[in-house]
Amino acid sequence: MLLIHCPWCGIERPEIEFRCGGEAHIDRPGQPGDLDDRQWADFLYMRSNPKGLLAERWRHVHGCGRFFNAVRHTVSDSFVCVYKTGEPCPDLEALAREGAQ
Amino acid sequence: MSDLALYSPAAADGASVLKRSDVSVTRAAPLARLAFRGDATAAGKAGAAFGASLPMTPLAANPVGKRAALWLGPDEWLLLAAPETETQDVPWSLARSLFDEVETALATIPHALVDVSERNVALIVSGPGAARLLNTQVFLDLDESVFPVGQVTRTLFTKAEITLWRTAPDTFVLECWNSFAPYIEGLLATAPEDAT
Amino acid sequence: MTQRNRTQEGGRIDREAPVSFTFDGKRYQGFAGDTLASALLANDVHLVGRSFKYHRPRGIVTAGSEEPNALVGVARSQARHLSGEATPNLRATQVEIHDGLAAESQNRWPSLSFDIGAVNDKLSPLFVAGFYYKTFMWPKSFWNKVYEPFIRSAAGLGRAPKKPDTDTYANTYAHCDVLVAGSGPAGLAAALAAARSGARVILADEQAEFGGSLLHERGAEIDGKPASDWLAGALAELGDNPRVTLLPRTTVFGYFNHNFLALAERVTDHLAKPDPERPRERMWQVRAKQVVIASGAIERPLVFPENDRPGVMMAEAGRIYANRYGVLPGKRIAVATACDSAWRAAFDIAEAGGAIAVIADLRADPPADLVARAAALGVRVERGCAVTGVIGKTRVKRVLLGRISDAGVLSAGEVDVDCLLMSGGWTPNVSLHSQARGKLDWQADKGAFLPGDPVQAQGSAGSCRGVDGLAEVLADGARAGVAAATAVGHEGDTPEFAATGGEAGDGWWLGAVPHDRDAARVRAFVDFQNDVTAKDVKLAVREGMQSIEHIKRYTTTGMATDQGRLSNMNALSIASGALGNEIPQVGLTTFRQPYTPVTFGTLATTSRGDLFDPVRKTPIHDWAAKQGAAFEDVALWKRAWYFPKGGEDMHDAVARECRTVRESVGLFDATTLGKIEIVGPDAAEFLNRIYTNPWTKLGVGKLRYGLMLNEAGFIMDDGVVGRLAEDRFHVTTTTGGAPRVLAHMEDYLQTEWSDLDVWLTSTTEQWAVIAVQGPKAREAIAPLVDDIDLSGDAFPHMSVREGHVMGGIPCRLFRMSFTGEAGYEINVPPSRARAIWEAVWANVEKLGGCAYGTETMHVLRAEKGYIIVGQETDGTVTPDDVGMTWAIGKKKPDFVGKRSLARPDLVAEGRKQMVGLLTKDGKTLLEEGAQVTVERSPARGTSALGHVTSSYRSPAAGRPIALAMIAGGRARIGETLHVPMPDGGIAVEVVRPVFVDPEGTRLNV
Amino acid sequence: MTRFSFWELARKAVNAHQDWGHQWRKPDPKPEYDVIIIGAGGHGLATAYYLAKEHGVTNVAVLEKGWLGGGNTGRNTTIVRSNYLWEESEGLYDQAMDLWQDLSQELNYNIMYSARGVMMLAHTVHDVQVFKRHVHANRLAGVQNEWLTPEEAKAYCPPLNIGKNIRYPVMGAALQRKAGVARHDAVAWGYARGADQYGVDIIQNCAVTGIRRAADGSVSGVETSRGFIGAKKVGVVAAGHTSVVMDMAGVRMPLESNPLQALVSEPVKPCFPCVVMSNTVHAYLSQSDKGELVIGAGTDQYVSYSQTGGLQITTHTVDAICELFPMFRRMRMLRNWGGIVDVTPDRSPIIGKTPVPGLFVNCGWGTGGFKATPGSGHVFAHTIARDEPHRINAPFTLDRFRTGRLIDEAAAAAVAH
Repeated sequence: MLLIHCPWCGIERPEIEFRCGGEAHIDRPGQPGDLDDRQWADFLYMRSNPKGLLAERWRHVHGCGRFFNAVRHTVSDSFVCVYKTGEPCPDLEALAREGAQ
Repeated sequence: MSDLALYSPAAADGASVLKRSDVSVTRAAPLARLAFRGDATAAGKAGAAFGASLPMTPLAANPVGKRAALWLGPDEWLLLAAPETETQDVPWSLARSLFDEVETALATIPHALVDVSERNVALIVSGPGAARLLNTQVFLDLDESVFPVGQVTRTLFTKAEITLWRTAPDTFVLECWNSFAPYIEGLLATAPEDAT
Repeated sequence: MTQRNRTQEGGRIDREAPVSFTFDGKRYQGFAGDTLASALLANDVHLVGRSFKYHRPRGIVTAGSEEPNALVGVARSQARHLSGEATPNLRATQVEIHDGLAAESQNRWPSLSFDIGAVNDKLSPLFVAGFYYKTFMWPKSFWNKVYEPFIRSAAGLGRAPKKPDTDTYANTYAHCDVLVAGSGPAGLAAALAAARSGARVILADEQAEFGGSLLHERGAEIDGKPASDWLAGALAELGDNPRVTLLPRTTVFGYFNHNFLALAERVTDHLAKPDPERPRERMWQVRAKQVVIASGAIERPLVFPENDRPGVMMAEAGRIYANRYGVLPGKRIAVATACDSAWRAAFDIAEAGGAIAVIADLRADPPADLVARAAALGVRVERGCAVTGVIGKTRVKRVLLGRISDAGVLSAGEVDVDCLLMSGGWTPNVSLHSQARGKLDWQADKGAFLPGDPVQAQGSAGSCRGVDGLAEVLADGARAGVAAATAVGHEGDTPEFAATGGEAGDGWWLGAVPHDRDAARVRAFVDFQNDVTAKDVKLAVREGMQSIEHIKRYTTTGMATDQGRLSNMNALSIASGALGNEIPQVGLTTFRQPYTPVTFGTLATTSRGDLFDPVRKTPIHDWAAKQGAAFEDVALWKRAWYFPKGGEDMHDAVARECRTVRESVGLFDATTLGKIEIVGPDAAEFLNRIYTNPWTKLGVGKLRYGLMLNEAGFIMDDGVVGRLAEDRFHVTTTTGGAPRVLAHMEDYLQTEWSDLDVWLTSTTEQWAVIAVQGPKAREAIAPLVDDIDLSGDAFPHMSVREGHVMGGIPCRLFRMSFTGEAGYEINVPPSRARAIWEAVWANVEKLGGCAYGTETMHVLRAEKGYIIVGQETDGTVTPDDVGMTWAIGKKKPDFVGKRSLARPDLVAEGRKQMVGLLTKDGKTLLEEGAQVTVERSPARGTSALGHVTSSYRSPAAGRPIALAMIAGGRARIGETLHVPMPDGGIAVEVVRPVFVDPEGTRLNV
Repeated sequence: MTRFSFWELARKAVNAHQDWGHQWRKPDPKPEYDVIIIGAGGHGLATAYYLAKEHGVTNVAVLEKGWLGGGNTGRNTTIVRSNYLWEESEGLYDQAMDLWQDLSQELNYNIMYSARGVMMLAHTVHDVQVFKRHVHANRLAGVQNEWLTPEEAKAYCPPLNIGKNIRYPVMGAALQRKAGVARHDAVAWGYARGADQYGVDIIQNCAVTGIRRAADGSVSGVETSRGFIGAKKVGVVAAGHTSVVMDMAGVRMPLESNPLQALVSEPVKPCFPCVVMSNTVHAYLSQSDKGELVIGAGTDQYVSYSQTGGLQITTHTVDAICELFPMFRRMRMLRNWGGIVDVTPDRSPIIGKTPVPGLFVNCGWGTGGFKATPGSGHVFAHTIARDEPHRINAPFTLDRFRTGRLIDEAAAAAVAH
């Protein structure tokens, strides 16, 4: 069971208090009607699913209730950082280089 | 028992869920409860109107006499109030008047205030064995250095969501939705003796 | 009741406390402090079980949890054995005896000494590794009927319990600074060091007593005291520290992500008369800031022919039995070893009164001091000498010796013994380190894998990381304990322990031992329990298995209940030899949890019966139960299903309830519907985006049916929404959908539309909901309503008012209908719901009304053609499919799911559409889920046009009615289709999906 | 290559089994093949086998970064059934079901297909509706499936608790009698041996690191840890690692890879005759020929390639097993392990062509791929050999996520009301 730092509560809590919301930074298009079917399918379904660092959404559903984002390594399952919803995605490649050192 | 003026044991039959030498679990009498949502400005005004300021620190509670404001999230607080004279009825009129006062004070400031007096019930878990008893189903570190008096949080009680508030070194108040209470009480009442 | 192998004195057993138990029905005596294994050995019982595949007689091999052979079924009493309540497959080496305990051997019939299954041993030339993949294929039908039942009955070990388990299990969540796994000298030193620095410590050990090897060290001293005295002092110190939790009989069985560990504590099995209030076992779920693994090392068997005979035992186990339990493993003992430690075992046993017939060391030059000591004791020593065979089927009688020379192995004669102790050296126990995802480093000079750099916040200490010798191990433990405490911010000096004795033991052997026997005929066992021999491992390699995982799976080595704790390194070594590869290249199989088997009940902890999942009941539940209602499970809720009267079955009850609602009035508990209060200046805009419907123009005090799609354009939920104020809506959801809908809304609100000033609060349990439906609904509630004008003009259909009932109880009164009749839903405080319900009920009864349940609700709505999400819809259905384009706000630029509705397949011709079906004969009730086709008797593989979603006997229509999803259904209205059933097709007419009051006039009474 | 039989076994026993040869070769990769299959799991090996046997395409390499059959093939709970709801699924899984019946004989390798029946328990009115819909749909399609009352279910599976006093009483069950279990490793080994006999090169410890494309965009081969290997057709059958491999060709996939756990108990004498599944309480259970209770647990909620999962997933399953079968509370968990399952949005696989000419993909089997192994290999071989899908896998395109023509087995069981 993962131990997850909630940036809103400022504490670490067990995974059971959280729901994973899948890949982060897949923003819903402002004008969905402007997208063709392929673009819309990309938004709805296509995921990077990387073996490595992944920015993903979590919600502290049985805590403060807030969504936030986290960067996690999908092989080690260790978290690299967490940040609040709305903040930009960190440079994953730079983080990966740091992690490798 | 809770060291707070806010909570008193319910008088009803069966209010005592568990009574052991080192821990007891008791159903608390009903309260007025309001869910408040809004930003810091709104919360500031709401606290003034409510009579207990809404804490801005995560996981903090601010009990003032028979009222308390609990931080549940960065834009979410639970406001609790007991009537001046003890009653076993849900204090709708108190909830209504508090609701009106807060609404009036906030007037045009965006916020949400919802009466949830009936939604929750509270259990008072008290005694030197309280933390150990709770730890049979609650996965939080309840050591006082980690979870000090005054800390409040939503969390899980195995398969039920609760709000857990440490009101004294040996006393916790556990709030849950009404229909989950029998489950929580059942697990507390059947916790083995040697867990407490 | 003699204990003929019991020593005169010594050991940690309580000789004043005799304990009586049975094995295979025969009564034996041991002492308090004995394990079942030590007590059986005290009574000279070595033969305790039969192996898995060949049913070979087997004896006790070890003194710990790594035991592969001595697996028994254990019950608290013989009676419980007979009633099928025994626990199978327990290791006799871990079972503590108590008065009355009844143990049975396993995998034998009719008896342990005469076992029919032993015929498999005769067939062993055929039953080699993987033989079953090559045969049992002809004739084909025999597999299921003959071969598989035969194989199944021969396999398995013990018998599963037959009766439900009446014992209870418990759980505890815990946090600590330092968790120490293992309480041998390394673990104790680590725990002492960490505790002295002020850290919160948990010390867990799978054994009944803390101390590990200190429990059987003879002659060792620590800080000038005998090891056992020092141990007692150390435990007292730890026990007095309130920040230390001591957990004996507790196995750290799993090491998970982020330093989460799971422990299984055996609480009462060792007690003759346990307190019924206490659980049988308890799971500890621990989040540790740091972990010190001090899991020791496990002695490795030697792989020589017939090494599996009862009486062949690990050398250290022999020493433990002698020193700790006061039991001699035999009267006349041979020792086969490649490691110094077995010599010390021999010396200790000799001192305890055992006769050591010979020490045969595979090494040409064992240490001179050991040889001298043996000489002093008058023990025969053979250097460069292997045991090449064992005579004796159910107990060792003789061992064959062979001298290793350049010319091969030459016979060195036989020795008469009743016990053979063996040691191939020690395998560091790296299981937990590996579970924690730490890598392993191969140390060629030690012939062992040692823990590499840890990945999590953990370290290893003592012999599990190859440190040997008591003084060194204590120092290593102290170092690890301080390091762990320091890492979490506690300062402390590293304690120093002065120790003598418990010397390091050098020497090891990996793989098969050379011999002079016919290699093709003799069997030298690698994995005892699964009967895997050195030949099997070589066969697997010969057949092309290259990876150790393939070899393991093909031969089943390491897959027995001991998880290969004794066998893995030998199997790996033999495989590496056969493959011509170095051991690290062949690889090591992954260590996985659990460390040792864990009781299902312990994993399930307190989840059982009504506490398995919360049982959510409404305030009306008890009233309904008293009326004899049947209930159905909907999500976690219990809902009243129907209210049978005087022997009615469900159909009769539902028919009566339906008629009553349409003719007068019915009372329905709708409390379980989800409720969300949506408040804020942007509330209407939020609803515009979440629901298909438009909300901006909905007036205060008005209701609207809301339809919710997922982003893929499919219906996910529905409900009635009331506008209480410009900025306040009362939203309802389906019962099962409530949590999902709230999560869906929060997701969009927080992550996509954080600019909206609106907040969501669940009010499901703030309101109990009493639905009153039927032409006399107003009459039924009017006397109770304080301050709301109920007249049709003041309070028309699809309106909501806030007010009071019964003299000041606040309520939200909805005028709405899910039945097609005029009706109300009274939202009231749950604390008063029962009283209000009963007051309404009194009126309803007077008016000739009834209470009704979910089944009648379903019939009434189906008569009106209202959908149930999850019944008419199944996650693939669009609003147009169910004829609800009217619920879509055409002018809205966007809402969740809108874009998806324009995808090619969602606008394609021929989608399934909701229609009504009437059976042509007017009598037959269709089955829900039945398929619909054009043909009366379609050929196999015919595509269905669709299926029946709802089907009921409709009292109002006077016939059965059905709703169905049919391809191009709306264009088929008037057509005759068929519902093919096993006994023939049923002709149905496609009709509009509304069977009662199509104009809706009854709603506006 | 030696044919397996009892007589051969007896004959080899005379010389103490010294004369058995390799079940498959250990070839070095050739510079070029007609077809490269990435992934030597059951599906990949079956694909190679049927390419050779049915289509005469024998110049085939199967590349495996670890050891063959070491992924989900060797980590699943071995359940085989075909009583799916939608026509497309029925076609796919029932073809596989037909192939299972004779697979031991076909491969001359005893894969121990055990038609002991798979029973799916209904605990709610909604379950009953859903399962009966399956039964009716299956009957029309000619797929075996039948409805049992609680008493009939108990007769078929005596340990079942059909008491009314349990948390979720059993209201009935759907039973597919010819469904069952098979020996998972043997399936991989049998196909490997079979493909090898046709000349297919199975190359283990050979990781694919890149997919090379020609100027026209089509596939020209793969970069591997053992150098470049050319091929004009490449089939990706990499289960949980599909996204990673497809990314090498610049193709984004509608997949997420989640840990899926399973566990076995210690072995006991036969006590559980069939396979039981329960979606409401999240449990499935059978007993292996060896005597272990084999239990499937759930997936973790997050993407992970770690092949380990959370304890809470295991305990959630085991408590459900104990609730349904309270006599098993004293049984003990012997081993727990994890696989990586690639899950599509509609929980149905993707089998077919990709936007890259010459690149084919077979993935997205989620938690249920084992049961389809023979059928999946069969239709994927057809797709690669003919460069067009077989009738059976034609609906399982990648393009369905654009058009919305989903095959949603999970949604069909959705709970509401």
